[in-house]
Amino acid sequence: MPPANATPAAPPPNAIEVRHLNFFYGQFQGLKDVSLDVVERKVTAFIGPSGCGKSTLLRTFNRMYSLYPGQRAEGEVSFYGENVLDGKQDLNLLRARIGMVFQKPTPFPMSVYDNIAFGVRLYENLSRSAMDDRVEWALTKAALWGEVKDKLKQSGLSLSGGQQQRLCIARSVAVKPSVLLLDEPTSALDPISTGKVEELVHELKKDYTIAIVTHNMQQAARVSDYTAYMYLGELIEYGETDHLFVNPRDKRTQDYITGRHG
Amino acid sequence: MPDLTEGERLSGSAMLGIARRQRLQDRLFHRLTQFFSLLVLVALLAIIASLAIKAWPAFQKFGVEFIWRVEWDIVNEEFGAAIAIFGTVATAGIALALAVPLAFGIAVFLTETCPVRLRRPLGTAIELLAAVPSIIYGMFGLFVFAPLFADYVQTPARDLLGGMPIVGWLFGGATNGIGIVAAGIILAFMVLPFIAAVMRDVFEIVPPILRESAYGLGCTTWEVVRRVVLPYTNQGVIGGIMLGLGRALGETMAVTFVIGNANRLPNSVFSPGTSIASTLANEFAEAADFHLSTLFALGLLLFAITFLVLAAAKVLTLRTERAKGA
Amino acid sequence: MNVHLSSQFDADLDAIRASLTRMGGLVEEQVRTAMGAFVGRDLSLIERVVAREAEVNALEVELDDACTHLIARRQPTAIDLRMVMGVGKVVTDLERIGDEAKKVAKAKRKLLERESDGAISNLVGLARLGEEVADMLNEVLDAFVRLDAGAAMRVVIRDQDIDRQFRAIFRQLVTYMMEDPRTISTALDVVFVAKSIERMGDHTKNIAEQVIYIAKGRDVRHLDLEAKEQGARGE
Amino acid sequence: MEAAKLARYARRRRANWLGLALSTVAMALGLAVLLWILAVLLKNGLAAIDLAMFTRDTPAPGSEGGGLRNAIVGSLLMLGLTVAVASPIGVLAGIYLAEYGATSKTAELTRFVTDIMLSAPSIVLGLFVYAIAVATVGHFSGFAGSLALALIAIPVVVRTTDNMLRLVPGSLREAAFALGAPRWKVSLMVTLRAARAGVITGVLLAIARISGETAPLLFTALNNQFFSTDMSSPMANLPVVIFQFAMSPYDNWIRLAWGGALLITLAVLAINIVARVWFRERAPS
Repeated sequence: MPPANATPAAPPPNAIEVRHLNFFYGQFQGLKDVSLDVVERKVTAFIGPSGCGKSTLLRTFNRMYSLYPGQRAEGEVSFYGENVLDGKQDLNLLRARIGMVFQKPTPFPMSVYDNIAFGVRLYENLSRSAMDDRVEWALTKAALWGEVKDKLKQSGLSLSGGQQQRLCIARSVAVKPSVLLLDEPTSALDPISTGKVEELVHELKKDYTIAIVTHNMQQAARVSDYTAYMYLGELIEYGETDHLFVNPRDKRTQDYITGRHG
Repeated sequence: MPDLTEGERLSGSAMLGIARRQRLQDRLFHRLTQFFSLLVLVALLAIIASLAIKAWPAFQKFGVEFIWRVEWDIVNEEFGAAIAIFGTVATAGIALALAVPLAFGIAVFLTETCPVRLRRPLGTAIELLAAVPSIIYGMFGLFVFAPLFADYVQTPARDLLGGMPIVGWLFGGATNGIGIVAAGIILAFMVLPFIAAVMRDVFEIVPPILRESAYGLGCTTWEVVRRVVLPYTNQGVIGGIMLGLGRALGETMAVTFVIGNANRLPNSVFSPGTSIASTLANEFAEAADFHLSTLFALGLLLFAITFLVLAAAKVLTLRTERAKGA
Repeated sequence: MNVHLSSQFDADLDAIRASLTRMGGLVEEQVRTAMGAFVGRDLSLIERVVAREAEVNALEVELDDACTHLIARRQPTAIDLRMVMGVGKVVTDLERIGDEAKKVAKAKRKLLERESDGAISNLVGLARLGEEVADMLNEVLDAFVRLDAGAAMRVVIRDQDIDRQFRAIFRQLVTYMMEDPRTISTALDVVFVAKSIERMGDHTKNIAEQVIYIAKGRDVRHLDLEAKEQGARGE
Repeated sequence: MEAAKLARYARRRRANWLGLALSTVAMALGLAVLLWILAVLLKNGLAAIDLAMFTRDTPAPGSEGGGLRNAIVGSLLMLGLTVAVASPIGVLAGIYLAEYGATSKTAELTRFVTDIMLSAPSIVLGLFVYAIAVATVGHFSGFAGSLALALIAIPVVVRTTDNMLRLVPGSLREAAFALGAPRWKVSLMVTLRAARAGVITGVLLAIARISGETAPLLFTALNNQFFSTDMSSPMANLPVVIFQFAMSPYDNWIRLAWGGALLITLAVLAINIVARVWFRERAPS
């Protein structure tokens, strides 16, 4: 595994490498020949107008699309060298290692504690106290511990929208995946909760590789190290965030980030 | 605070083992639920198949004719379904003819003229009456209604009209208060609560604005009901009536008590008759062999009639709806 | 409305109002299309509702940003501040109504997939309930443009009627399910659509209350009807 | 002109009066009949209900007194068994339809057939159970009765479960899958739990449907004069006892029939109220 203090000379390793990825919803092609790398322990943002395929791309990383018949991907998505798209890939295992947080908060209909413990219990057999520690750890990571430490037995549905979303992040963090996929995690939240989630992303990237889809360019600029701009299923431009926002190579990217585009 | 190491994340073999077990469990779960789903499927198909098989001898002997033969002679094994079918359709028809206007009256009262304080309790009472088991209606019919019907309707009718030429025979026969008409009336009582409950609810969804504007034009209450409420809710009203029809066709207990269970051609308005369901309820326990087969055939016919009548009613509603829309 | 010293401020406010009306119009259309889709068998209507949901969401984001910017840059006060704050809340309600409209359209898709004609929804009068909510939405948007607290109050009152109708529809559906089990599967789906429509009504009422707040400065949420009416008159 | 208008108005007034009068008469008649039925039931039923009804078994023909203990216990046993069998079968089958139904032809067929089943008159189901569980064994039994009731209940539970599960937002299931949960855990611990209220409603609906059923029990459980908890033999149950006793010439039998009728009405009413209230409070949220 790479040393934490990698020198600039040695480029950081890639967690996910995408090569010539095509994606189909039945007849409709949702992604066209996409190739890019998601760098380990960095935040990669995917931006673009709605319907551009950014969420679709994210959902190929953990094969979420496999839940639905009629959706299929061609090409290669390699996760630390393993081809995710391989038919023999164990999806449950894959998803335990690549966590995902969705647009709208999705707390399970159980207590706050069990929401966190649900995922952990899938692959680990922890003692009671170890589980307590893990729940506290995950909730702390998600900056939620202080707010809910007295409400662990309450239903996850009783929390506010912003808290629910952070609960979902904590739930994903708790199983210790190596990659976290965030699919527009703040689109249903108020500005204050959005700020908290963004801070969280900063915090989490010390330990996790993060891929975030957002419709909000400012957000991408604020939180990410790398940004990919997508349009109509194609990857138009991909590069370091600072670079892409200051000096986009492609005209279409420039139009989008300067607001001259739908 | 545990820090993450790559080793901790991919604690390889242990997780692989768990994953393998889970795949197995998943397959098991799939098969288990599939098994129960198939069980349900098979049970249901078996019902139709067993009815058909058991009914086969009857149809084989009489052919389609079974449906319109009127004989029902257990000793000589001559059977036909006509009388029972007639009884089923006639009782359901009488029931609707009576229950619909009564239900309409109740619904108009509850939504238009009833004092506001009484609306809720009365409405709830009607809703609850819909839950009374049908056997209660049967008992009421046998013990309370039939004697009164005999004394105050049948006897006077026979005395008054029985002597008349041409139509006199219509009102002849025994006056014990039991027969197709009585069964129809009892059925009407049984379906009344839910037709009324549905009608009340559909009348209630007429927006007050519509009502008010009609009143504003100087409409009388009756005109508001006729010209605004009914046209606005016709589909819902028909839905309620169909609900009653479906229940009335398949009903056994409310009918069996009072229909008289006589499998012969009615010779007057008050004669006893039988319906498919009541024939089954009465004769099944003692039937054997070929007789049994005819009963199964009757059951199959009941199934088919319920299905066809309701489908026809639905098509009819759709067609009138389209005609109106065009 | 009095003219501000900064004409740019007025222009900003006007832009927000215009965007909100546009969003409101779009949402109203979504509701009507969804109800049309639900009653008929036209798949393209369903797809249209689902597709246009993104437009509604985009407008929500745009308006949210615009409000944040306006507050940051112009420090609005009094009715202007109420307007900006109110718009922020109205936008959320509008977006939720759009969400519910999408749910209605999707429910229809599910019914069609199962080859169920959903006739029962016509029986219980669901389409009209939806139309009424769309009308209310239209009225409340109108009230917003004219800052007419009285008109907004009428919408608040009308929502009670929607609730009453919803309960009647709900009772009917339960009666159908209890007395005729064949209707269970369709009726269950219809119950949820009815619930969606009722929620649209609630959101519309919330918007109306915001209009009262903007116009009269009285927060009438969570008050009883009489107190709301007083608030709407500015007492 | 004025006169014509007035005459027209008078005619409209008359029509209004007539219409309202007729509907009031219809209302009075309808309500009166329904209240009358209730009154008769209460009067006769209350007169029959005493302690002996719960402690004694059904009397032999011509003997005095007696109660309904065996019938009450029999009814409860059969109902209990039905619910215990029908709920898991119905729920599991419903899960299959909702989880794997999109891609499976058998699921489609199952759905279609359950819909047909739901329209079968209950007496027809009784016929079927007679054919497979009574005729083949040679005698009536409590099991056969439960089976008949289960056949009424199962389609109801299957359909509600299927529908309610599919109303659970896809995002919730995706979120569970995203944690790496296997399908069965997603189904049982997340989706089913989210749809819990609806599934319980289905079971309640089913119980409400079968608790007042008489017809299918006539051909299946029949009756038993004696107290028995052996479900493989004929079993007394309230509906059939009411039917047979009401049709009998004995006064004490008829009295017991009324008592049983009141009991069963109260029970069915209670279940209906519970189902309605439960559904109103819990289901569509």
